[in-house]
Amino acid sequence: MSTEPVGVDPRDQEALALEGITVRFGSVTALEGAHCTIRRGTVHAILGENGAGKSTLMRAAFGWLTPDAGTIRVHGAPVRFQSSADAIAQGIGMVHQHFMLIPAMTVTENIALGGQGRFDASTTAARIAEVARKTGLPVDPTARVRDLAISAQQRVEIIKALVREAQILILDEPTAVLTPDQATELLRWVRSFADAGGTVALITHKLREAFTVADYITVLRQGRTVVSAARLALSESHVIEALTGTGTGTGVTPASVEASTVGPTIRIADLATERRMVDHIADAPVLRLDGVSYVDARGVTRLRAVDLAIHPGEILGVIGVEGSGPRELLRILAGRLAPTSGRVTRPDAVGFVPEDRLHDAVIPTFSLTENLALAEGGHARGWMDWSRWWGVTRDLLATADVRAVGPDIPMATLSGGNQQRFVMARERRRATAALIVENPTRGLDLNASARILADLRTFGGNPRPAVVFHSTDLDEVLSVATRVVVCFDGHVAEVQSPLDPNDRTPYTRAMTGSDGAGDVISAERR
Amino acid sequence: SGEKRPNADASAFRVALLTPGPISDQAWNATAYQGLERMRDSLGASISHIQTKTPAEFEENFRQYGAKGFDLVIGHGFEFQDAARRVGPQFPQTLFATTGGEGAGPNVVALSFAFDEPSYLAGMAAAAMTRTGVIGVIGGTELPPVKLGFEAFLAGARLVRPDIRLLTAYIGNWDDASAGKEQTLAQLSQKADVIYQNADAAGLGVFQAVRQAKGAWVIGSNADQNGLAPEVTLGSVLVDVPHAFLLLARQRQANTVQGPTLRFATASEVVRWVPNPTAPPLPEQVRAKMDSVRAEFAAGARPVLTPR
Amino acid sequence: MDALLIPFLDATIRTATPLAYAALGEVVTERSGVINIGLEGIIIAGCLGGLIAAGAGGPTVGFLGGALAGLLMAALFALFVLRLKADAIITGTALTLLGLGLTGTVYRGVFGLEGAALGTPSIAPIALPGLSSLPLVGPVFFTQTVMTYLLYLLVPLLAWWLARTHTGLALRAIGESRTAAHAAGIAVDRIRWGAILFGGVMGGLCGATLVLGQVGTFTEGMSAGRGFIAIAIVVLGRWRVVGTALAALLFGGAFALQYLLQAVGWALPYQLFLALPYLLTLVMLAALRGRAEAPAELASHEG
Amino acid sequence: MTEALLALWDGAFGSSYAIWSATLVRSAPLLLLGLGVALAFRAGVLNIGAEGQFLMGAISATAIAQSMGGTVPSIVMIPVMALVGALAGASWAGIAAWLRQRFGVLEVISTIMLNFIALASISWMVRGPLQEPTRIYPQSAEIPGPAQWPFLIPGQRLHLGFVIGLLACGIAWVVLTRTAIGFRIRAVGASPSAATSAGGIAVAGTVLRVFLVSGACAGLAGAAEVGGVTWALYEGISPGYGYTAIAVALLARLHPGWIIVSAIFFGALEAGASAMQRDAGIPSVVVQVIVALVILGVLAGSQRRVIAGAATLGAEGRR
Ligand SMILES: Nc1ncnc2c1ncn2[C@@H]1O[C@H](COP(=O)(O)OP(=O)(O)OP(=O)(O)O)[C@@H](O)[C@H]1O
Ligand SMILES: Nc1ncnc2c1ncn2[C@@H]1O[C@H](COP(=O)(O)OP(=O)(O)OP(=O)(O)O)[C@@H](O)[C@H]1O
Ligand SMILES: [Mg+2]
Ligand SMILES: [Mg+2]
Repeated sequence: MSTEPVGVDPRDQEALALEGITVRFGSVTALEGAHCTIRRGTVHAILGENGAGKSTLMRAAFGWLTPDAGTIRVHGAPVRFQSSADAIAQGIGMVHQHFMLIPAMTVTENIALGGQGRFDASTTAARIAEVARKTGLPVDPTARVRDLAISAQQRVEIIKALVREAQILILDEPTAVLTPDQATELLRWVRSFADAGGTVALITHKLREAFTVADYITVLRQGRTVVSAARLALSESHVIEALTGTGTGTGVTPASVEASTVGPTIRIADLATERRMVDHIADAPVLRLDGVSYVDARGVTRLRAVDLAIHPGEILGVIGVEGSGPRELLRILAGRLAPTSGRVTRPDAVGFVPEDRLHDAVIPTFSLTENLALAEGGHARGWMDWSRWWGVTRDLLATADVRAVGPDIPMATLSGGNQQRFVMARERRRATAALIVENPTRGLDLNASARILADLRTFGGNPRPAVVFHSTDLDEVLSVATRVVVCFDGHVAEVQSPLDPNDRTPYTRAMTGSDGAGDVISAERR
Repeated sequence: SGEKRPNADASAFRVALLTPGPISDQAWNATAYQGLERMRDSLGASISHIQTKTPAEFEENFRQYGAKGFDLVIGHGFEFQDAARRVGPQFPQTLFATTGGEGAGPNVVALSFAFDEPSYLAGMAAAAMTRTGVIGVIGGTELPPVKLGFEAFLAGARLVRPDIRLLTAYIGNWDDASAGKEQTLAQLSQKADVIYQNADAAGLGVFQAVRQAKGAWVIGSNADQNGLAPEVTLGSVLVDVPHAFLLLARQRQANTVQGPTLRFATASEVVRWVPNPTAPPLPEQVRAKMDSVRAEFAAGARPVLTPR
Repeated sequence: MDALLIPFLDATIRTATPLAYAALGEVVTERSGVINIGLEGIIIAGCLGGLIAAGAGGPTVGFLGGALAGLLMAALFALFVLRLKADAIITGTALTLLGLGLTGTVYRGVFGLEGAALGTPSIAPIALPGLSSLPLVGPVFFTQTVMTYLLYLLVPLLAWWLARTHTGLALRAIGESRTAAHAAGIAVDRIRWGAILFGGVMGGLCGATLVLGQVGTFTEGMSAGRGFIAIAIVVLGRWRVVGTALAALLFGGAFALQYLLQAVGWALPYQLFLALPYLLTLVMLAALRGRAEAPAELASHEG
Repeated sequence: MTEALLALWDGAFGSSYAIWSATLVRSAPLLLLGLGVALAFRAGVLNIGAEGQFLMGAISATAIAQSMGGTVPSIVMIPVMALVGALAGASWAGIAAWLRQRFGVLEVISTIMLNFIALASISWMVRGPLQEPTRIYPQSAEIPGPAQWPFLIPGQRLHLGFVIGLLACGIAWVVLTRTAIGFRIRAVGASPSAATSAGGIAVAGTVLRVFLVSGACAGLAGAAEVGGVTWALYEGISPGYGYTAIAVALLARLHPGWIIVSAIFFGALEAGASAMQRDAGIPSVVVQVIVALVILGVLAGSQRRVIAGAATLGAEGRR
């Protein structure tokens, strides 16, 4: 297996070099001699399936953990980081997969964290404003982080690194939490940052992103570097091979990358046909909203007089940027939120797959059996028939192809993809009428995501349940939905599918209220 | 030291003491421990002491001492009486005594201290010394001997000065010397200028408050507390517990205990009013009156309040 | 009216002073995400440390001794909670027991059963020239011991430190999320050690103030639940410095009222007066409404 | 030191009397109190108020036993005392629960305040409404014979309350692991958000009920202490059992089965502590130091093990 970088411009100077990095967590070996050299002024994409070791490798580079073996060089000089503080001092900044922000504190305080001496909020705020202006990443320094939308929190993380004068920026799956427009925006910024001389390590699951913005690509598999090369030297199919371990694994073939803007597993064109198949819905709706409005605890109107009817067998795709109403719409349909006014008609047999599965869907310390029983926890009576639940769990693991040792192991030990499939299968069990699904692929790799989406599309049953599906990834929605509605500013409206199935403009326009993107930012402040 | 090795000689006279509080309080518990030491020093007794908190423990420890064949087990306080009454019949060889409360049966006796008598005298002295006509009493919690002493104190004061006003306060525990001091300062601010305290360790705060205030007096209790703050102490209502314990132990050794209640009053010298020698002398006629009252007490001719 | 008001307010400040020391220390400890319910043991250690050191070298040395005793107790707590990762609540319980027992043992060892006399070198109230002659305010706020005056400086200083220095910011961040703080390059454990030790020093000063500024002697168990009250004060003060100082004042006032009501001679069961401060606190908490914002890390009481 | 530890052991387990009349008698209240604390912690309720709830149970059980007089047979009297004690404990906890739900007062602080108030209440009760008939001593009269709970072993002080404690732990264990209600309690404590969102569990209602049950356990312990041990109400009936119970519950990692072990451990420690004073002549203050060191020793030997389910304590509603 060759892992020699190909097509390297010798004039490029290395900014961050990782060599022979090995990291073990008890019996788990997360990294086994992984390597990667990131050059100054470039964007370097790090790819790999869930658990491949991407985050771990970058955490080692950030001084967050000390590798068991290996060397790290910054600008050519070997370093030994005792803590993140050392890495920060070397000009490295990291935006973690799970943000490292303190919700109760203001943006200014979060950004100032880790400094020395006197803390003067106004000086820091001025500095933030300056960096924000230079980089074009708007933030409100006085806002409390918990009041910010996810995308704004991410900008805070980036600015936090930049305020400390980071020249090397590590971004761990930054687009996973963004809408398509936001993602495009961010990647554009990443590109310009690198063009201006900065260095970026970009962890991502999205091949398209790697091939759009990266200069170099490194692929990790099971803790080893299987590919590390200039993007121009790589083809999409080889990268996929390298990712999944199929094929030879050499992965390095100079090839054209012109066609690599579309994800490999799902082709939108295939779906448009399916979308048309259920165009004529005859059955009475299973879910109905009549004039439903919702005002949240802070007094912000989230939904405005929404009328919506959802029929058996259809897959209703819900699109819309954060804060514009999808979250509340889904929760009202799922019966998790009572509307402020209006009428909701919904049967009991509705399943719900919430976005934050570890927080809202499962109890990590409980066993799989217990997590399955949880679905009926609210109305169970008398004794728990654990042996029955155990059997049901075992069957469910088999039918839903959840890879787990057995029904007794704690939920926390399952991989993210398997956790999600478990939740989907559990909710499917009770969702004889309807299933509400929110961002189910968040944080999952290509394979895992594809399987989840496939599961959604193939739900059987008689009558087939209605599925309401929301994702921040527009492609995902389009790939499964038979009908699409958009949330904008609390209004919910159906989007007519365009004649060209690959044309996404009607959707993006609907999500932003027009063709102007200026409203997006303002809609983000919750 | 001697206390470390109880039970060294099985034939020795063995005495155990249970106190409800720490023996470092310079008052109620301290005098009892001195009594225990005196039995060791004067009678060669082998001794054991335990500080206990709850009624459940009282009973358990009485039983343990009974089972080990102790000759005399003293619970220092009325609160031990129920436990003694319950355990006593099962260990007829052991004499269970409580200071306060009531005795029951041949081997369960109560030592009753006529705390009221010296308190009455203290009240007379206080009334003689007050300029404002306001005097105060401060207790730990309201226990029978404490309450009895305070009532007698008021009665004695009224004898000398019928219009006298009494302020009463309880600290709520026996340890919080700071609360004792604040409680005293509050009384001083309300013009009290003689304060009789019965609050054990917390009472030290009373002494401190009076010491720092100008022109007020304090009266101690249980132990001879005249030396704590001699410049402001009028005297102490003394219960000579060591003396009483010694008398009890001798009776036990001679098997002449006269239960169920052994009363120690002025006549026995176990309870007495101990004026502070360095305090200014009381007016002549008050002193004379106190002498005659004391004589009546000694003759058993003058019940103060209730006869208990 | 002055005959009631001035003694009442005077007693309020006096009673609040030691409570404020302990509670302010605990604020810093809890803002770092650790609850030290062993404060009671720290305070009593401070009492005895203060007494012994003052006997050797006068009041100033006494306060240093009290602080040192509190520091040592807190170090033990930190060792178990931060180093050995023991449960903070059980460690705190044991620390209280240890403090009460150890002080009793040492006290009896040093002073015998006769105990320390009342003549321990202690500090007297100082009337601040000028200020103390102000009507009402003067005799109340400016005729106190130096420990109270130090508090007047300490409260704004501490509030400033928490809000306006990076170390203060780091401390607050750790209390909210140790992972996020760690990611920002903050030495989490070092700051927690510092916060716990500071809490110990302040708890020790609380004890030393009781002995050297008030009672002038030591009695076993004289902390009498102040550690727990200080923890309640922190909650009432919503983990803020100024709020906590005010809450300490409120408690001081409730106790002072209790003393005064008994002294005035109201014919009610005295237990009602003893319960008054606690009843008052409950009423205050209900009246303030809204859930207090505890540092998020406090919920997991592991170091 | 060796001598002290020997005395500690002897006092706790050295004789049948030590076991049946000292150690286990002290464990009896700790069983119920520890269980109550553990249940509350399991559901995310930081109930520090076991002490006050215990005192209220003791007061009420005494009151009902006195007022029903000596003619009611034990078979009626004892269950009534237990029930009334439990109700009183639950009501006292209910105040804190009400303050939490109505005014958002954190139960950590309200239960501590209520402990102090309960202490003042018992102090008043034994000098007021429940004082013995001669009105001299601050204690109640002895409760009538039928109200005195039976001993389990002739000649030993171990009483019915211990069995009730064991049963309660057993029942709690079965309820937590085998029933729907128990499952809800565990789910609410482990993750209020998942319990609500995925399970449709009414978190507030569950929390309230567990809080009341927790108080009931403590109140029942108070009734058992009066009925089984003291037979009268005293101001100093509890040496701080309610606070020890927190350590009991945490050391047992909130597991009902381990609470039996941990309650006996603390019971033995206290019984042994008495013996150290009595038999080895060690002053009570030194004994306290030794007990503290034993607890710290156990802690040091069981790193990280105690935190268990308490990690999400009170997370609900705090953010
Ligand atoms: N916290 C943990 N403790 C123990 N084992 C874990 C933990 N997290 C993950 N694992 C194990 O590590 C392995 C890799 O996990 P990972 O999330 O990468 O799974 P995966 O192979 O990517 O599966 P999927 O594609 O379904 O996400 C899995 O076997 C998982 O069970
Ligand atoms: N703190 C930890 N303790 C134990 N195992 C860990 C820890 N962190 C990571 N691992 C394991 O190390 C392996 C690599 O994890 P890592 O988070 O680096 O993967 P990743 O490539 O970032 O995956 P993902 O795409 O899901 O973010 C996984 O098997 C994971 O379970
Ligand atoms: Mg990762
Ligand atoms: Mg995974």
